[in-house]
Amino acid sequence: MKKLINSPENLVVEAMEGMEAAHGDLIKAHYNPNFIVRADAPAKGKVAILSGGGSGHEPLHGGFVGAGMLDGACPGAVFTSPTPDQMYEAGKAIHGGKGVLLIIKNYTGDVMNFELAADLLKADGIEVESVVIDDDVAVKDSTWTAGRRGVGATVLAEKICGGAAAAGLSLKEVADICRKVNAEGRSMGVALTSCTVPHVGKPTFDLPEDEIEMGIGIHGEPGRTRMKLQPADKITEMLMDPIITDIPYKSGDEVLLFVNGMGGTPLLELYVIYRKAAAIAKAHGLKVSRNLVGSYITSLEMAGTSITMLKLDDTLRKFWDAPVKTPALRWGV
Amino acid sequence: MKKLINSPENLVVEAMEGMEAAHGDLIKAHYNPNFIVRADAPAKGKVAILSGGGSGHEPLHGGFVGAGMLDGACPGAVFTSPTPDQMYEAGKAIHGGKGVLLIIKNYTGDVMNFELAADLLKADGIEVESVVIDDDVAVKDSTWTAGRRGVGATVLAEKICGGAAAAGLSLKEVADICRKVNAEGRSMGVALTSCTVPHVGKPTFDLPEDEIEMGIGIHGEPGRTRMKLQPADKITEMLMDPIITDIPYKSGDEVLLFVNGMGGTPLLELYVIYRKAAAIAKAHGLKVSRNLVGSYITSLEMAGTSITMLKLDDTLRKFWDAPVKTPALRWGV
Amino acid sequence: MKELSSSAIVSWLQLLARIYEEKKDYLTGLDAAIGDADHGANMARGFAAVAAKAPQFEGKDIGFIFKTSAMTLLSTVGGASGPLYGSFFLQAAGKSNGKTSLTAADLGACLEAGVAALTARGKAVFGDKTMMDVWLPVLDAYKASAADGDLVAALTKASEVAKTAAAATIPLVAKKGRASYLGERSAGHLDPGAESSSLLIEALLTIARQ
Amino acid sequence: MKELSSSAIVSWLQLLARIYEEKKDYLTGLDAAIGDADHGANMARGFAAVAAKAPQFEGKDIGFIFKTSAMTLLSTVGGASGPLYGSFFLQAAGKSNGKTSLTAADLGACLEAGVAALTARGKAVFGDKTMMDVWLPVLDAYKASAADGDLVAALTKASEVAKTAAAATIPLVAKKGRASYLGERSAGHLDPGAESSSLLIEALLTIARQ
Ligand SMILES: Nc1ncnc2c1ncn2[C@@H]1O[C@H](COP(=O)(O)OP(=O)(O)O)[C@@H](O)[C@H]1O
Ligand SMILES: Nc1ncnc2c1ncn2[C@@H]1O[C@H](COP(=O)(O)OP(=O)(O)O)[C@@H](O)[C@H]1O
Ligand SMILES: [Mg+2]
Ligand SMILES: [Mg+2]
Ligand SMILES: [Mg+2]
Ligand SMILES: [Mg+2]
Repeated sequence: MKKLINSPENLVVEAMEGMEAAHGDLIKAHYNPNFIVRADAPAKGKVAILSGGGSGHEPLHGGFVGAGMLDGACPGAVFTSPTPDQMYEAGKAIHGGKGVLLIIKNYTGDVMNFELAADLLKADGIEVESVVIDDDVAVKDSTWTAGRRGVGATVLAEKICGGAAAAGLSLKEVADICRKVNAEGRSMGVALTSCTVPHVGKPTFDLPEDEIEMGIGIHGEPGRTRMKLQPADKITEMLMDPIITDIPYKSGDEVLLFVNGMGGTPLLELYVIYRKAAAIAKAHGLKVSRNLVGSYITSLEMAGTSITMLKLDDTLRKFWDAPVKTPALRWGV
Repeated sequence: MKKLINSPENLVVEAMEGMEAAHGDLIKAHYNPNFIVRADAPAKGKVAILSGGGSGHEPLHGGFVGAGMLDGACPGAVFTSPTPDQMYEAGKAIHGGKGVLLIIKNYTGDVMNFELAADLLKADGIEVESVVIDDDVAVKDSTWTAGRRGVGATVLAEKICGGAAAAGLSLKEVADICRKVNAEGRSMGVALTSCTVPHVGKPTFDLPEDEIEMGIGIHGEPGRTRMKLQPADKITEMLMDPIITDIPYKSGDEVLLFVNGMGGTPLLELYVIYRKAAAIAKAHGLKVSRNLVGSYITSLEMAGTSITMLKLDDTLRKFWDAPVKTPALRWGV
Repeated sequence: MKELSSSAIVSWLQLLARIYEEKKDYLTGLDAAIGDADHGANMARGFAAVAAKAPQFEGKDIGFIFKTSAMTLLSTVGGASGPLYGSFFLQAAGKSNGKTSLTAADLGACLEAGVAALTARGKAVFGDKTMMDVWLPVLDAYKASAADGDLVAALTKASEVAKTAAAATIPLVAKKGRASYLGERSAGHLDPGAESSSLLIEALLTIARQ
Repeated sequence: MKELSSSAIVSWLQLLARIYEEKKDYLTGLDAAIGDADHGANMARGFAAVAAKAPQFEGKDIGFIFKTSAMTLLSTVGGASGPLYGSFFLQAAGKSNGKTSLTAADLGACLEAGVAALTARGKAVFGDKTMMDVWLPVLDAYKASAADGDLVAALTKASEVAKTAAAATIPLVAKKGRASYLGERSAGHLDPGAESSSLLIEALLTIARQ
């Protein structure tokens, strides 16, 4: 295993220290329990937004803390949900009097830990709403299973809810917008290589030199099918098809198209994917009015990409466009 | 070779098409010869800034085209200098009446091709200044050799000169600021893995599982020494030492610290490096007042990092802080 | 008839810390196959933190020990197993408050409350390929065999059942937890949480036998 | 005495396109060792573009053919070799304007102007481990042996010298071009541009012999 780290044990805290050193104007870090909050937390008189999850998906979530997006983020160990005490302390630190929205990616561990944290916050008299993001069309959904994973739509939900909270909407309203993003957003990913979890020291799965995993999550968990490497255009089709048909998106819809890198994929390749994804969207009569291209929800150094599509309306577009000032996403200020 | 591409031949043009599809509000692409210019080119009444180089270093340079940074960028084939006709046509397309500054990374090919382009532009009566960036302390300098490579300081020069040009400075003044950035900036890089040039199909060099290359450039060219993998803190020391002692930076200096990813390195690791680099700078009495952390000048999917330090004064700081609106760097607007 | 003293419980927790440290790579390997390669690290980290609390357990009742362990697991394990094992110990604490030793019946009450907590938290049923596939038959076996009050005999039976039950997760298709994302591809692999649960029972038997 | 006709020159350029395509991986491999792994691709791309212009060369003088080739190389090769080979042909064109065939002396004048252009553009001297290490001795050898007007004999000598000179770059430490960044580590490797230059001379000899 080759990584620019000192030790797997200290990795998360050292990265937090680095973030704090680099972005002290935007964020503050708290250790033991570990969490990151915006520099001016608690921002009074607005809904506070808290997310979190295992580390290894950077810039998600810590890189999205700041004005116009998250108020706080709790990093767990690599690929491991953070614990309720982190979320509880972070929730208290960011609460500005209008309640706390928890944005939770749909993984059993995350859901259970956030549930416990929500109970603790509520016991302190803090109003809490929880929204679970489950946008990954690669996973067959059913009420009898853990359901779909939360992936790319999380980034969009954090940005859009951040805009809504900054605009002064109520907890219930911001939570409803979050649910809407989840309802109208779909994602699917592919891996070209595995990633290596630092404390494991070897790749999570073995992928022969000429094979790819379709329907990969963001934890190096195997996907649904393995196949021979295909040209980028073909891969893009295989990602876009299940997304477009799932809701289904229909001709005339206005959408946001997000092409995400998994951590080890050069931007050059992401643009090749974006080119084809936008063409497919267009061929379906969709109007791509907003987009995002880059590595925003990653899986350590995994090579691969995921595509997320979100149906936009005036409200979602407005809060997507709203100013944001975080380490990883910034515009309008 | 596993890449999200259709073919090595079409890669650069398809990525340009993807960029144009994603960022049509900021940039325009021109094909055959290939170049990218800001959407409102030519921006009248200001110095135009043109850069370019081989592809594979994205977001450099195309991702830095836009208001407050580059007016134009010419992508060559992967790791191959673009050709004079590209630069000539791009230069004409962006010239707004106050001359063109060429920012050139110091590689024999780039320098020779830009020299030819400068002659062509001058023959058209366009005022041209050329600045060659050579900030890589890993390369021993001498007037008898090709000199040092241009690496990380290029990003800083493009941003700062972009700010200066937007402020209405003359060609001579902007060029002098560019020379100052080059004089006060130093970089050094390390690779954990090689990269694979698409048309070659196999890694440029072989690096055993437990070895790293110190003093790597941005083209998969071998570095100066190979050694066993070290902890991140030790690697950071080995990068910072030659940088700090080269100018030398001295106690009390105000600096910008830029920790760059080579394309395959997760942000998590870059923050671990930043943490130590900032601590080393502080221990030397330097005041890190500005920073940049991310993958901005890359080497395809190479795992590794480079550190760039730039001594700041009021002028450089002001133009660094100036608003910028490009696909890859954006603030203040 | 044998009872489990406070100090036996502490020994059990310390033994678990050693076992999960030793089996860290093994459990993580199981999780790599159908999950995200952290179960071993999660368990080792959590129980190391519990064992580090041993000095505070001195002279305390089992309810306190379980509650402290529960809070420690909740705040150090993370993932799915943190809230699950945490809730297990939290509810077991409710049945052992003030007690400085557990009879076979007391332990049965703890197990019953703990398993109920697992069901409430995880909402998995038997056959979903989770730790419940171990805990549900273990509880039944323990209760059936502890009726005559022999704690060691009941744990012996429970431990046997645990091993069989863990192995029985191999052919199953996961319905809950991270492995469920794999669908059919989850079949053919041992569930990591089932295995860590089986190790937990086995360790308790080891301590009870001492 | 033999002369090189316009159509022989076109055949030479077409042969070069085939040779650089065939040797693409070989030249790129040389460049991977001490450069950036693109020399083969650069040369193949450039000369394929030149060969694609062949229809336009029909009935044209050698000056036109060289100038068109020069402009094509300049706009398709990129890297260091693009401006170098481009300048070479551009200056060679200046010595062959209006000519539809080249005597040994004419070719000598072309080579001389081309090599001067390489020096002016690249500023490398003999021993810097670049293509100059081939071109400088090749020019000397050609001039010495072409004095009696035998083009084939002179090219035979030049081609021999080119091969030896290219091989002689192996032990050198590079002073110019990308390989110079390697310092001492550049020693022990054949310079890719020296090799592509040697192939260019050898191909000219092949054509001259036909
Ligand atoms: N809903 C659930 N109910 C009971 N046990 C579960 C549930 N979901 C997962 N588990 C157990 O948790 C184990 C995984 O734990 P761990 O790897 O530590 O957490 P994570 O899955 O979050 O990475 C699984 O092997 C399974 O036994
Ligand atoms: N200054 C120079 N003068 C003459 N030849 C040079 C010079 N610099 C480089 N070369 C030649 O160019 C060759 C490399 O060409 P190529 O790989 O196509 O370009 P790049 O180095 O830009 O990738 C070297 O092998 C060397 O022979
Ligand atoms: Mg986990
Ligand atoms: Mg090159
Ligand atoms: Mg796990
Ligand atoms: Mg080269």
